[in-house]
Amino acid sequence: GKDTDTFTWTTSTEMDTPDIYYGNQREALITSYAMCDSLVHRDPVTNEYQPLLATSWKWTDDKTLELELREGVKFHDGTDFDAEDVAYTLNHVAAPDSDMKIRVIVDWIDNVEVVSPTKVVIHAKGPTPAALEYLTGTSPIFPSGHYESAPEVPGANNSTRRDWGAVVPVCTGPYKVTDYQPGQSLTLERNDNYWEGSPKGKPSIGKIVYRTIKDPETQIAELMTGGVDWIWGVPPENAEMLGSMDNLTVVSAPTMRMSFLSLDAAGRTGAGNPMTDVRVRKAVAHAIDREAISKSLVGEGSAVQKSMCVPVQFGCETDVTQYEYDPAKAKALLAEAGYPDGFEIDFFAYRDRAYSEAVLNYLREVGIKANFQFLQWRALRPLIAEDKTPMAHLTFGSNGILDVSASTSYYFKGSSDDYARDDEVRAWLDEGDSTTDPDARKGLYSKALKKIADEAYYLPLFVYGRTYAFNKDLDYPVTPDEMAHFYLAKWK
Amino acid sequence: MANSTNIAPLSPGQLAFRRALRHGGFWTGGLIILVIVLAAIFAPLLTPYDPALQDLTQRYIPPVWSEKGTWDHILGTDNLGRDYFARVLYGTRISLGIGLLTLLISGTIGVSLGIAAGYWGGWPDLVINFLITIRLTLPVVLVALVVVALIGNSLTLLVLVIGLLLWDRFAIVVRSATQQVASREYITSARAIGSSTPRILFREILPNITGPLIVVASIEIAHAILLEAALSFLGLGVQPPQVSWGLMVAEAKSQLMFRPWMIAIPGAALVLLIFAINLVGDTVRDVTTPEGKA
Amino acid sequence: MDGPILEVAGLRVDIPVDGSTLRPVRRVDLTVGRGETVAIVGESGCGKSLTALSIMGLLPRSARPSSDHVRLKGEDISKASPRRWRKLRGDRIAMIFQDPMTALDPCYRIGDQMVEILRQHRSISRSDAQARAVELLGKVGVPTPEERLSQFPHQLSGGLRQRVMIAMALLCEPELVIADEPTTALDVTIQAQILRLLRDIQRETGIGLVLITHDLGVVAGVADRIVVMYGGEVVETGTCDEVLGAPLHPYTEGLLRSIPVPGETRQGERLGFIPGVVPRQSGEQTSCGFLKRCPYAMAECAGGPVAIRDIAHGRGVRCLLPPDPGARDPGLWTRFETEEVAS
Amino acid sequence: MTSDALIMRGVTRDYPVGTAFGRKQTLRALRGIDLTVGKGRTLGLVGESGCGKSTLAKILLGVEQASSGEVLVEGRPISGYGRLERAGLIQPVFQDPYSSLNPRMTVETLIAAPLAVRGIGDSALRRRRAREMAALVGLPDHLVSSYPSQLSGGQRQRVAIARALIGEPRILICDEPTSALDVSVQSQILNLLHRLKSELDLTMILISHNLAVVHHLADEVAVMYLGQIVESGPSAEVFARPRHPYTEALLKAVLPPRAGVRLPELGLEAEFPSPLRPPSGCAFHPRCRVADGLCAERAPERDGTNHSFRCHHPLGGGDQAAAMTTPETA
Amino acid sequence: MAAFITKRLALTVLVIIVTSIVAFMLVHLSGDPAAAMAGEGATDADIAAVRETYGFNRPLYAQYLDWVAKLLQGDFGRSYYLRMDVGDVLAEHMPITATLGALALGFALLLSVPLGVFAALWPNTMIDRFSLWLAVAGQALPSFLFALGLMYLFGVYLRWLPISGTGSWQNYIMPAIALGYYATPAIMRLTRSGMMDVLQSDHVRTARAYGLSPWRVIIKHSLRHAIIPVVSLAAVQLGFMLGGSIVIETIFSLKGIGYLAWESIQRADIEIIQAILLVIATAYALLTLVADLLNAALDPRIRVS
Ligand SMILES: Nc1ncnc2c1ncn2[C@@H]1O[C@H](COP(=O)(O)OP(=O)(O)OP(=O)(O)O)[C@@H](O)[C@H]1O
Ligand SMILES: Nc1ncnc2c1ncn2[C@@H]1O[C@H](COP(=O)(O)OP(=O)(O)OP(=O)(O)O)[C@@H](O)[C@H]1O
Ligand SMILES: [Mg+2]
Ligand SMILES: [Mg+2]
Repeated sequence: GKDTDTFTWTTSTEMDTPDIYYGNQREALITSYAMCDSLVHRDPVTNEYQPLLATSWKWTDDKTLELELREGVKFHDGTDFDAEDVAYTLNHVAAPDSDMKIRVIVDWIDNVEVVSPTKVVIHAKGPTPAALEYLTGTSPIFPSGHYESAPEVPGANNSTRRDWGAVVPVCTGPYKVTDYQPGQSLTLERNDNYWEGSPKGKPSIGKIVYRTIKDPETQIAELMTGGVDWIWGVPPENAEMLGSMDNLTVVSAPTMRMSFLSLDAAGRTGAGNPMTDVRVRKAVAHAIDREAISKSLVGEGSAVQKSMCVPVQFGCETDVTQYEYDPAKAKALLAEAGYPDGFEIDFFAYRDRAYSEAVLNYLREVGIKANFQFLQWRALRPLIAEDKTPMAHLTFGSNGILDVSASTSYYFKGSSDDYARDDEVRAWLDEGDSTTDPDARKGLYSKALKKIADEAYYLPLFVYGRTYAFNKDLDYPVTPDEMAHFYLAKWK
Repeated sequence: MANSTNIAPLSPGQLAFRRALRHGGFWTGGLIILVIVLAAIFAPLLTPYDPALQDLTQRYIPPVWSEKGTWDHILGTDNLGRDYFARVLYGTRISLGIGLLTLLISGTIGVSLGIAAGYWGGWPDLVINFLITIRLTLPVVLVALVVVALIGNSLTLLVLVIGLLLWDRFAIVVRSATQQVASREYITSARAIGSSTPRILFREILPNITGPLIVVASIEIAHAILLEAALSFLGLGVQPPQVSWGLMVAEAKSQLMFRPWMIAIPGAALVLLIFAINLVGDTVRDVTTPEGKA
Repeated sequence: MDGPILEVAGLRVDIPVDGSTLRPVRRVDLTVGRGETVAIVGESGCGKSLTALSIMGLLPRSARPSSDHVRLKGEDISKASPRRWRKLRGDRIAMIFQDPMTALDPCYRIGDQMVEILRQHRSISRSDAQARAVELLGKVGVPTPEERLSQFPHQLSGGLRQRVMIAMALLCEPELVIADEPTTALDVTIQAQILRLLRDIQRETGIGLVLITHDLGVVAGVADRIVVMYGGEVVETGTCDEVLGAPLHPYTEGLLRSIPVPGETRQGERLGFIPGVVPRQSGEQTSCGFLKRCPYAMAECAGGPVAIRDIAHGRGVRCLLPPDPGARDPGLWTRFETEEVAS
Repeated sequence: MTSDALIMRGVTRDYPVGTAFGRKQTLRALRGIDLTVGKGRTLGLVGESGCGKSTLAKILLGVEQASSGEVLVEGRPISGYGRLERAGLIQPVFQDPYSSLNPRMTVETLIAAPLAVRGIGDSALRRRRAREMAALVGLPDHLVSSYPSQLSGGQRQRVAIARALIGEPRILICDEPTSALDVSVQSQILNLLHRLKSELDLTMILISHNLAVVHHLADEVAVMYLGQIVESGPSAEVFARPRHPYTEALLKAVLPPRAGVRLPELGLEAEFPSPLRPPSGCAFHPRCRVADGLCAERAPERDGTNHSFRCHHPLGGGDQAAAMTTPETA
Repeated sequence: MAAFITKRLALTVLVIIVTSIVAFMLVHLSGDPAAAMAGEGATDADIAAVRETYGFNRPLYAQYLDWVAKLLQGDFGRSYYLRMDVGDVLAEHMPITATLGALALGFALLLSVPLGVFAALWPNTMIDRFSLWLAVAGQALPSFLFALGLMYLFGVYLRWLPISGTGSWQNYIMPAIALGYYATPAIMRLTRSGMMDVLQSDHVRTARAYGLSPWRVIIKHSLRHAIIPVVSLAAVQLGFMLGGSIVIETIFSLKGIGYLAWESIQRADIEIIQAILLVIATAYALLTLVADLLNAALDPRIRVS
């Protein structure tokens, strides 16, 4: 609370590590933004790239990125920041055996070369159009030698390995970690020596405490009684009620998480599967009132997703074929495809059961009897990989990367997640992912996304919104990137 | 000379039943159960709504007795605009069904093991006791969660898991009851007149342990229903479009602060059913203990 | 002041069960003098134990006792306060129960149980109490009493336990000891020893002893006087020799006829028995309680409850027949018994 | 030999027992029983609680198996009989009429059970036979459809006897048939057994701790002590001239309800020993008034033929033990 | 006595061995742990790498033997998620559950034993009816409903007690009540029926016949007997609480073993799940052993043979 200058926020997830290289949770990313600086800053409101630890950069050729570094910046442990640190950090995580979690972020780096204490050159493996995106908040810089204290732990077959993620980050950011209890809490304190002129600004609140509260009801109860100051993911139907309380502010914003149906167009679950018929897929698309789900159920901040990507992502073409809600047409299409009485199909889901249920009910209305199987992700993932999901309700957050290569390309490039298996689409995406010219990329992605929509390979449903509820004393900008930038917050 | 000619002889079971009829609890409990069972059977006649029919324009209508309630939806609607009354009614089927089916499984396992252990003693007893110990060391909720979370859930699996987990009390109670009965001289008599083992087990022992058996059955059916509710509460119970009361409570959980009736209605149904089952079980316990020890 | 130790008059116990009222004890009079052993005999369920328990004030909660008086050395204890009762019990009246296996608390050592009782009633140090316990255990013939003190009841045999019970009863030198079937649960070989012990102790200390039993043989060797109970009532009283030698009540007569005695009854000889069963003792009485089982029954017997008749000092019988057993026809028994079998 | 209904030779029976905290131990309930019962004869078996009487009965009934030794029924080993065959031959009457009848069955079903088990006749026939048996044992007809809880102890024991007899067995084993009954009822059951025994020509083993009962019915008597038969012989002889001190003590312990009888001095020292730790030598020596060093060392062999006993110092013949016939008078 | 303890310990070891196999099988035979560990958005290659790193591609028995070999060296393995040794994780969570369990049991005993005793002392009176009613109602109320109700009333509405976390002793009040309440009816009933039996037993009659004061009779000569089965039941209940506090711990965000188990199940942190199953089984076996010893202390018939 304001009186103790301690800001407490909570989510349902237990943080596995505050090192964002070794964990991919939102909570870790939020923390990482607050305590670490990366080379490049992306403005959360305008989405523009701004200098942070790098003061400037330029591509010397399509595989070489040259960066000038800021001087006079100190790590939380008092050491000075320089080019060695950048090279150390990025080389460490880019190494093939680094065990890094989301490799796409660093996979493009071949090596980092120190030119002078204030200058580094990043050599890419190939043309990397999204490089700057990768160098923002998801790539914090640690002091050189940082990972040396990683514990040795047993690996498979009596070997040992280093558990790099177990090292608590030391950074240059506006806040520093003072206490970390794995799985329970993380305490940040204001870094009073934070460098002047950072686009992140000077931190204001003295102490930021994160703790996990599993139960959403408990979170709400704690928020109402002042035990915590900030929660998110408030169910939309509660937003209004919470908003009417005098000590709370409730705001909704869009996120990067998209919700969609994966349909087995490739016939991976069996050639005779109804989903291989484009008319059936279109029928499914017409059967679901996406508007209603998004508006009534998912609530404020959410929007119908027009294409298989998030609009804020670079290259996301939204001018593609749309299938309006029209159950009659759906039925007609089904009849045309030879299913006048509908059919039965297995339907898998793993997140937000109510949304899946709504979809399920719409499908039932046009005669598609879906056998609902709600599983843990760990149980569903192998089924997807083993060609067992003719129809699945999935979601994806693109790992927070504002580029279509992180979303569309993830699903349509022939991996085990790809239930379309369209070679043409795949070729376009491959090319788009390795071309540096933005316009050419846009054209390629547009072609791919248009075909995806025409064929109704996957059915995009909606983009998640998120409702934030927090202490009224808090002055804090809610941003559309599904992030919480607490270093920007102040008490009123 | 003897003077009991006019009294029609009553079997101990009939006597117990007569005593039960004089028990207030038996009536209350029995009546509640009857109503609930009838509601489950005749659910389609009692409501015009399909419990899975959603109407996203009619979400969160409160029940009639609150200001904004309507008679169209007596108990209101839920987050998908489904009629709450219909859901409660149809939920009865699943909750009762799960209770009965799991009872069948756990009862069969537990009674067989219990009788075997109690009657034969010796090493079968040792082995079965060990099985019981193993079963008891594995916490029910935890194991159920692991299995359901990992294998994925369906009604069949749920029934199987709960049924395979809840046999321990049957086995324990039946074992000691059987031991007691088996040490009675009428069992020795039965063996001495040449009765076969099955005859002894089913004609001599089983009828004499019905009292404790019914009590355990009432406890276990309640336990199974509650366990399903708890699993549903954690999100791993019954799957839509099926409805169970536990699932309804779980779905309404987020409304605890703002629309408490959404939890209260299925919660009350659940409590009422378990309460009634317990009442009846209690009566049986009362009337079958020797001399009706109050 | 050598009056009787215990005088019970008009004792009755009612027990309401399920709407009706059981009357398991009715119109019981009992007098026990100093140094006297009075035996209460009767078959199972005739109310012996309830009589004993109501003298001790230990009836089950549901039972409702009433009496003209129950005097212990002149003090009417039937209306004593619970506090007063506790003072009396174990101190001035003690009781020995039937089953020595269960009558001692299995959780505590023999010595502790004895000391606890002693210190409840006497302000006496632990060690003194222990000494007294050892003394008494020795007296009742428990070998190596010091060792027994630290043993638990289940480590003793049945006979020893009963001896311990007797020692416990004597701890505070009571005036009256009630022994409820003290030998029924014991083997025949132990029974004789325990009975001897009881008799010796009673002679030695001059306490009043009420011996409850259903075995007329036990009575013969020990009792001074006999009180025969049937169906909740005293049907006959007298000295041991009078009752056993010349029973007046048909019930006593029938009882004695039914017991085989080696050397007297021949092998295989048809034994006498009392046909029928004991009627349930509920409701008010409208006839002699033995009516339906009595071979000598007369029309008058059905007229109403029969009052006890004093034949001589200390000799009474609850029967309308003339008090002359010689005048009765034993053939009536045989005929009566045959009828029963035929029916 | 063939005229013997039952023969036991060197029969032992061990029970493994273990207390919660203790080690496993072996309890030898029978320690070498030799016994012969002639056809149509009644053997009275007496002994103190825990001496193994019921164990012996259960072995004869085939409910328990002997650990070693030989049991012959009508000349054949008992193990050679099938379950039903054996049941048709030997039937029991147990001590406690309150627990020997299944409370969930009617009297009729209970009595007819042996027939039902063997699949004899249809239900109507069985019912008729049950009623006949009920009449035979003196059970009023109106009671046949009652449940055991509605009967008195004597009536229950009659049901038990009727059930035992319905299958027309040749051997009846009565384990303390009257010890749970009042004397006035006991005499009826004794009368009944006596009548049936001669009417049906039954071989009978009558187990009791009450010598008076045994005396009344038995042709022969066997006295058991701690799993062994210490004395056996014709009833009249054993009662008149007991050779074993233990038998003598048992005889003395009978208390006749006669005026002027004194309490007997049994001369028994300690108490009945635990079968888990039987005394050395003659098991009776710690309690025996005539025991000497020899008794503690060596167990006595069986002595005598018709009237046999196991004692190093048997009581002399003569009139020394006329104790029985004339109770000690004051 | 020593023999008994040896035997019981041997049994306990056997139980633990079997439980370890069951636990291992449960966890390994279902789903793909690697998929869960790699998390959402991981590619096939990412998952394969995880599988390789953790050795999930080896035969099951080899993995099991490996696990056991390490267990024998006191190594519970390592949580991939929390990046801590499982032993340390347990050491952190165990005390919380132990505290919660002890408090819950304490609450249950404090409520149920006196109620049971009074109900047995005055059967068919108000207090007897009340306690029976409490028992029946108590069994009927699912603990999650009760917990939510408590939280709503005391946490949100009255604001008397903190809602979640482990900061102070007050944090334990509501969870302990919610958890303990469920065990109350069974213990109450057992106490009551035990007391009823003992009060009618011969030795209590003896105690009264020798003029001992009522409270002495009730506490010293009755309750001591009636409590013996209650001790066993309490041990079993405590065992259940250790494993059954999942719902309560989740609701009140008490980071004990149950909470940890549920979290670990969701993120397939199999080393932790295995360890928890094993630890709970061990705790249960030890608890029943303790109960047996306690009973032996209470009842010399068990102790002295
Ligand atoms: N608590 C009770 N409630 C109801 N009836 C009782 C109760 N106690 C005793 N009776 C009845 O009172 C009668 C007399 O009982 P009591 O115990 O005095 O008999 P008894 O002569 O001691 O018999 P026994 O020889 O079997 O000990 C019996 O019929 C018994 O069933
Ligand atoms: N199933 C059993 N397991 C262990 N010990 C047994 C078993 N049955 C009997 N015993 C023991 O064997 C011994 C003899 O028992 P049995 O029942 O034959 O004695 P009994 O002479 O019939 O005694 P009672 O007169 O008390 O009926 C006793 O010490 C008894 O404890
Ligand atoms: Mg009595
Ligand atoms: Mg016996």
